[in-house]
Amino acid sequence: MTHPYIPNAGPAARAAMLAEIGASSVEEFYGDIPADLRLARPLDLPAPFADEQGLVRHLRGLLARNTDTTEALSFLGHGCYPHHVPAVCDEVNGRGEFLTAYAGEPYEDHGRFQALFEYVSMMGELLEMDVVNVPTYDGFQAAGTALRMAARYTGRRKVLVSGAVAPDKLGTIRGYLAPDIEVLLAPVAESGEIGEVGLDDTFAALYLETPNVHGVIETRGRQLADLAHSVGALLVVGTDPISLGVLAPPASYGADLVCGDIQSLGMHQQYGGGQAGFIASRDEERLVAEFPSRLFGIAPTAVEGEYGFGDVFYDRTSFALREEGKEWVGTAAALWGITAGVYLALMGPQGMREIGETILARTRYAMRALASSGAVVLHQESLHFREFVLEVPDADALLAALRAEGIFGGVRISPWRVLVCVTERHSIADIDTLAAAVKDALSTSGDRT
Amino acid sequence: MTHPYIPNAGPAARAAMLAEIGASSVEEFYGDIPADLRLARPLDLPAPFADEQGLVRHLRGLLARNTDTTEALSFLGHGCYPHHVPAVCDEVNGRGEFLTAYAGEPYEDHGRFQALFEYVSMMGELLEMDVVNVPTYDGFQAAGTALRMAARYTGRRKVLVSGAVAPDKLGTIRGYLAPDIEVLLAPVAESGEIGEVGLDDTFAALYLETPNVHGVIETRGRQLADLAHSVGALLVVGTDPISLGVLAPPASYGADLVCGDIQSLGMHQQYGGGQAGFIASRDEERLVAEFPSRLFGIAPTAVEGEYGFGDVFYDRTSFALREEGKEWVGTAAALWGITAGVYLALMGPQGMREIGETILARTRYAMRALASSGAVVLHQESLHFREFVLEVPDADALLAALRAEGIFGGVRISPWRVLVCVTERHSIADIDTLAAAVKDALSTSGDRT
Amino acid sequence: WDEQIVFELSRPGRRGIGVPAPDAPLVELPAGVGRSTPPALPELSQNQVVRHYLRLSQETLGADLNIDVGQGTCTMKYSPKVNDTFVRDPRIAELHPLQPEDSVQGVLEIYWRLEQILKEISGMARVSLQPGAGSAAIYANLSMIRAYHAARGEAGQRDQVITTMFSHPSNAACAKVAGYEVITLLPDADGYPDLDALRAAVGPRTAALLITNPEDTGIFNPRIREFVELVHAAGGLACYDQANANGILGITRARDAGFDLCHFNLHKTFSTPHACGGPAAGACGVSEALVPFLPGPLVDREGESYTLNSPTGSVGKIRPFLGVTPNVVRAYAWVMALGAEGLREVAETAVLNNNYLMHKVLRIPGASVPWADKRRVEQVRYSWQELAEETGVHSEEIGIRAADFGVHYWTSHHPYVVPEPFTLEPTESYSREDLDEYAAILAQVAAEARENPEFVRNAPYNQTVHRIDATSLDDPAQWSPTWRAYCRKHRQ
Amino acid sequence: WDEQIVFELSRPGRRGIGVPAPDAPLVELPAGVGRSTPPALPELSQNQVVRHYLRLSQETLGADLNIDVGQGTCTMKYSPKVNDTFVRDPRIAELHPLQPEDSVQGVLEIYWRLEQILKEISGMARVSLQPGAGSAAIYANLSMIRAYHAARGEAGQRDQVITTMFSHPSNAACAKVAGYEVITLLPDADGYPDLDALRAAVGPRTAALLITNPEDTGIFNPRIREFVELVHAAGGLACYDQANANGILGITRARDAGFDLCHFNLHKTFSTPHACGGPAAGACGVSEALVPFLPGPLVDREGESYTLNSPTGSVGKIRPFLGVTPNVVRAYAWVMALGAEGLREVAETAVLNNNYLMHKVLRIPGASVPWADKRRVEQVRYSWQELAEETGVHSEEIGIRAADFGVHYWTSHHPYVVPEPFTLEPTESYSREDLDEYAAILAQVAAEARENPEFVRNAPYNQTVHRIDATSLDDPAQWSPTWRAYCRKHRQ
Repeated sequence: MTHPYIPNAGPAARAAMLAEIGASSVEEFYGDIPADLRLARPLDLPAPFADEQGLVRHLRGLLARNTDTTEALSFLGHGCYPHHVPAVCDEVNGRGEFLTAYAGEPYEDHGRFQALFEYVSMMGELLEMDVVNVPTYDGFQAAGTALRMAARYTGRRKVLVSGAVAPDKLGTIRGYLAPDIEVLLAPVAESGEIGEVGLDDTFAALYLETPNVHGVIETRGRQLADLAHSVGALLVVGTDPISLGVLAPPASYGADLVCGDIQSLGMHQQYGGGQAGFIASRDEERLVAEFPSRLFGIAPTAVEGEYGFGDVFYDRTSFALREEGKEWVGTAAALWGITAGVYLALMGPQGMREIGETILARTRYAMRALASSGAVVLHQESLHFREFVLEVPDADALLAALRAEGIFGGVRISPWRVLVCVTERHSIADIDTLAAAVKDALSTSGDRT
Repeated sequence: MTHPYIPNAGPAARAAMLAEIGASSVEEFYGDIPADLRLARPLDLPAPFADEQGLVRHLRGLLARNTDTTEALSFLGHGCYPHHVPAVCDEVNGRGEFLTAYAGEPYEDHGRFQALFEYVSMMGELLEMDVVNVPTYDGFQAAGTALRMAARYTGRRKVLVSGAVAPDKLGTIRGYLAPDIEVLLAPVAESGEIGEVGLDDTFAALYLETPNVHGVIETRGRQLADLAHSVGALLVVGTDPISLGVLAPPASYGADLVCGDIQSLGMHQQYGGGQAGFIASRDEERLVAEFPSRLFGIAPTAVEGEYGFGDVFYDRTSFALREEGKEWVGTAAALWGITAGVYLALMGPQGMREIGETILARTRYAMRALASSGAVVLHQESLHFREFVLEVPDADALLAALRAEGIFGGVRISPWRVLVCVTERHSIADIDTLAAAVKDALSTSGDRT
Repeated sequence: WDEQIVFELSRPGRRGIGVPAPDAPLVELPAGVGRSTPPALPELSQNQVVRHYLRLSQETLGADLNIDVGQGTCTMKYSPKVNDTFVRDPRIAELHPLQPEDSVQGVLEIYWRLEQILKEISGMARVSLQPGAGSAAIYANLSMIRAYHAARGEAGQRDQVITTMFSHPSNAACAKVAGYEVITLLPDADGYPDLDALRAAVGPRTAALLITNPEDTGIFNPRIREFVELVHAAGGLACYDQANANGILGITRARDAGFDLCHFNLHKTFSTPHACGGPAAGACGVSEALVPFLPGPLVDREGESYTLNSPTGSVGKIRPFLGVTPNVVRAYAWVMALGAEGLREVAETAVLNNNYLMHKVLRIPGASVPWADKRRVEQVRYSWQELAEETGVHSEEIGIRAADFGVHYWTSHHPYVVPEPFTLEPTESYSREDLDEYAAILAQVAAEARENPEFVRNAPYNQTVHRIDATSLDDPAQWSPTWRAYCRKHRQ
Repeated sequence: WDEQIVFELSRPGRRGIGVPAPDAPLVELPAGVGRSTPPALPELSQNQVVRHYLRLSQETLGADLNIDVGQGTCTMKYSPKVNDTFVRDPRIAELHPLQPEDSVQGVLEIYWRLEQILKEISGMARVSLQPGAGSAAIYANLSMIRAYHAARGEAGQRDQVITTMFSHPSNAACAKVAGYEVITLLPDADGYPDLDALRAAVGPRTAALLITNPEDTGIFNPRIREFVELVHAAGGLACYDQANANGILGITRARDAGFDLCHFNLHKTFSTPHACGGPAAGACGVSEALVPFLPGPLVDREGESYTLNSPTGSVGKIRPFLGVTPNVVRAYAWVMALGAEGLREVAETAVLNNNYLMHKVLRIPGASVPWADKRRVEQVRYSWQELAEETGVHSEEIGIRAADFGVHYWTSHHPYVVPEPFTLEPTESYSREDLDEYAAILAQVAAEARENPEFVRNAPYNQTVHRIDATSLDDPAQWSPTWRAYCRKHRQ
């Protein structure tokens, strides 16, 4: 019998096909592979499961060794966030058509083009920007590319990056810009916002994040935009679109490029598998020309009133020009773009406002609850969205104590700092549970020391 | 804001629509409902969850109070069986098109008609019968209807039913036949097969089940068919189609009507929600005329070579004739028919043979393993498929002891009898685990007494 | 897609899935017991099976895909996707119905909670969730009616059931199966079931009245209490088919009108998906007097735990085990997403939508509604009689042409008391623009019928197949209810 | 479907989902920080959102639905449905990437196991599963190449990367991003990358050779070891783009040919779904010498437990967290359903299918294949040059017409070294009848092009939309990369 995944593998089928071709064996087709490159033995791999249920049992057995965030009470964030994923998002991205399509033309894949066009269009409304790309890999990549775009646009080779950026992300940005562009760091102020910003006309861009790595909302956007523009640099803002129902879109205070990750908009955490990046700009030809990624646009068809779709300004991409294109483009994270579109269509303006309000309110509630529990909450006077920092005597000890209570208490960002994340998925009761557990843990450890 | 499920509920939308109609309020439309029938207060219902995640959390909380058969090791059967459900079955029956379609015409619902036609056709091959109905509710209903069909066909009002039928099923059959047809029981022999059968020309049918309620395979099919036919009665056989890769199809030994449940063919157990019934016959006009259920058939269309579909002999149904139709027809379990079709298309002849062989072999293995563990295994010399009976001093005590080990050991069918079910999902190691636990339990309880 | 029959895709030696090997000695079966020739099932690889069925799914017009207001009486409402996730959870999907009670407390609690909800909505004393669909619920109610009269020693005497022509055919058909003679009330000049006919029919032989309200015409019978009282006075029971309950949720209750029994279709009013025609779910509500006869078991609450108990005089099981659990879970979740206020919004919006659509449809030349002066609640049975007289195009044909526009409709059950019928029920799920679009499609087809009747009569034009010649389906020499029958009769 | 843009379906006041209320005092935001005007997102009910996106999905030709052999180099194979169930399990879907290691042992074990498998398949010392797709893996490899040379003090000196024209454009483009000058080898008269050109290019400035084999033409370069040795001799590294690995699984290994780095596309060779263009997943394998530079962290096994560790000189994170976990899980499950023997069957069958299809396609008048005397492994880049010369119909146009038959194909990357190209790769997933049908469709379209070139040129005829006029997409005054841009430019 043939394997269920390989219809033509049976000896009879093979023989008939070989006969039709006029070949004696499949080996013939490998004739160009020199003997000394041929693997003379079977691959040494684990024995497979010939039946589906065996495979299921094996995989489920492995999965059972995980404890997920519906079993534990998780306050982990730091770039991957536990927002509620509407069932409709999963329904749509689970459709075989979307899940298994790839790179068809805008005829047979009209739906794919439309869904992605709608995604970028809804992002455009949220961002108040006219140009948004089809998703790139993730927010790290998006930031790196946005800064490279700024460098090409300005013809300069230096960028100033807010110090309030996640170290991993900063590392990726540095690596990505390394060959051409120098990365300098701006200090972080006492408030948790970006501090003193020193820019001159050698800088291509200032990169600001809001909410930043510590959940602090930057409030000096307009001032920083003006400063950057005054020296001919661009303001590049990293943000999470889920905040934009309540936070001003960066374009409104002068950002030239906006970028970030859309995992919040309908993607499960998936152990980090739900990331996808966006970059947005105004509709200025010179800026558009710097996008490496695909841009989908509406085009007329032979029939009046039909919406066709296609690639905007294709001849800037590496698909068209290889190394002469802008950076590179390839398969990235389109399905998450479609999913984020579904999310935004479900939420609408009202839903985005409400979720923002709820996260703001619960974050503040959590900060106060934890401050009352004996931990030091940093940047208490600043505005926070979704995340904040606890300072404690021993981050590892605290997290271990919480873990014992079935709580993933937050991300350890230093030996004495824990980043706590609160979303609309955390009820007030959940927050109270955390606060009580922190109080217990801190008082117990106090007893111990 | 309007509820996500009710687009027109907003006051503005309502007002505009009312204006267009020329009505002043929705109340007007209720004008025919007398005041004394109007409920003067809001319904007293639990407060709803305005947000999806709250609903999810509530439901998941309830579900967490269940322990399912992937968590416990379950040997429960007795009409609902733990077979492996291929992922493709779920993929197909989860498709929105199939899940939410209903009763369209064979044009816009061509796919529904074809999928159900293919289901009955594959069942026809398995059963070696030319007529199979679109699913009825379940195997109980199918048996009741098959016997009523036999009664109408023969014009007689008495049926003989094997005693080796599940009591609940027998109760349902009795209730269903009660107004018109007398039900007599045939004895069960020492072997577990049907015993002495007394039929005369007042009987419409003999109803035989194989494998029967105790998992025993009936071996005298041909003899019983001849006996029934000799007095002008029909042989009606209840069976599980998953056995027919290895067991002879009842038609091959003379059955006139075959019926049963298709839950085994790709339906999850679903706490009993996966049942669906089938009835099959030869293509004899008088028999076909007695089906109450829908029969789908191929029909030509205006274009040569196209397959159209439609209802075969519609004018026998209650849809066409109300109480003058045959029994009744209505929404039953079509999606499970489509799913069973997917299952059979995946399995093919080879898969059906292999699954049958595996179940036969593992059932015998389990019977021997349990006999060695100190329990009495009934009907040891008979052939079994999937189920067999343990006789023990105290069924409740045994099951409770097994439960404590994370095992659902079987269905208690009397104070000292337990029905054990083994499918292809149970590995040899699972069976050994059960046998060891039974041995422990019996020796411990032996110590206590 | 021009998709072949699955058998035509078969090639020897392929398979779609692997099966575990026995790992134990094979069992030999004697001749006549073992199968001698393998079944002629198709042989396909998994990819082919997926492709085949996904294509067939795309050739099926699910409610998810269209403005499904045309399957009147079926209450095609949106089935929330989130509710599907609960029933796919292994803690529902992988539960065996005979597990120990303490291992299924969650699902029992859902049964119990949904029963409380349906009790409140109907006013009944208890509700069984066992029946597999609406007709099964009707049959269950008839079983209880029979048991009730038997318990009072009147089983022989009470051998008649009265129903109405605009109630679902299963009311008549199930009554017949349950052993009753059926009396059907026709509509009177006002479209209501004929009260005089009921007076004439009712008597010592009356076991029950089975009635729908609003009926499938959409008209609510304002004298329903009189109907119930007449039957009660004769010693019969009154049984309410609430298939059309969607427009009256929270507005009026079965028990308050005096009914002794009622049933709901969870797949209609309570949003569980129609699934190509089931699995569905029915719920039977009864008054205190009939509680002992309910199908068993029922879920009782004792403190914080839930147990299964069978009523003393139970009619037994209408279906194996407890019920169609996935749909019970979905219905519960649906109510919990709406609450009392939401259910009333459902009802009012559905009624508003229905009246709005009627307003639009009645502007289409050739469309009419019988008893036009009567108010409509949840659906309307319309008529194309004028159009048919003018053009010779029948309602079925117009419906088939409508499919070319991506929608469908249902005429009505037989007999066609309303001539050239079509029955629309927009429910609360559709937007005003949806209703406008639907009405515009009907208007377009009606215009086509006037301009070019042949064109409409030869539809469809952009469906998978063209006009079907159904004659062979009623000819025993030609009909082919399976592929093997087809091959035997047409491929020799 | 004639489906509107989602904004056109919007009506004020509707919503698709409810959001939890704050349950705590609202936070006031100062002017300029808070949003002043709500975003002009569409407002739809949930039913409408479902309907809209399900319709769009039906207007998308997924690999599940068609004989998807035409997207050559993309390895469109069947993605088993069972593997999707694992990643939908909350124990994958709801895992946070920064959970304590002891709470994610299952997923870490899967990472570790898949790494062992890919090590064996490639012969490499270690494999990172972090990159988000193939191009990201190329970039990751370049980052390691850069770090390697930097560690040896040759960062400044080695500033050139050599690649070939029939390797994916990202090999050239990522090299450029990584700071390298790019030298591209053209095919020689035999279709192989020009060895003399390599000899000329290689030298002290050579950082690495990035090469695909078989190349996108389907031709396996038999002198690949010479290429590698030449580069090694010059002190450069050899990096193998194994996007086309499907036909050589278990046949030949990257490390055995001397390569220092390689990458696989899990969404191609290892069956994870292409998802409209990602999320995908790449895997970078390296020799011992490059292990210190791998992106981190990697999963190590210590006894029965698994831990995360970063290589000492790691290039850091190519992507946040550990990788595209769902695809790692799927790829692992796919291998575990096949095993060593199965993978070899995959390779051999894919190659057989490819040669069978080539045999069929070459019988179509007007179709040809350059370097026809060379053997093909996994795919073939064909040419319609003859047909184009005869009829004036271009390859793109033929592909668009093919869509009317429910299939598609891809031409090639630019520049079109093969004139009028089309690239087919049937993989192991398609049956002989599928290949016959596909070839028959191409033959049919070619015949149409001869009979009526205009007819083909004006296709499609039965797709959602008709022939698109793409000129506006390159005109800044007209292009509309979002709806708001469209409304501004075209709806004023």
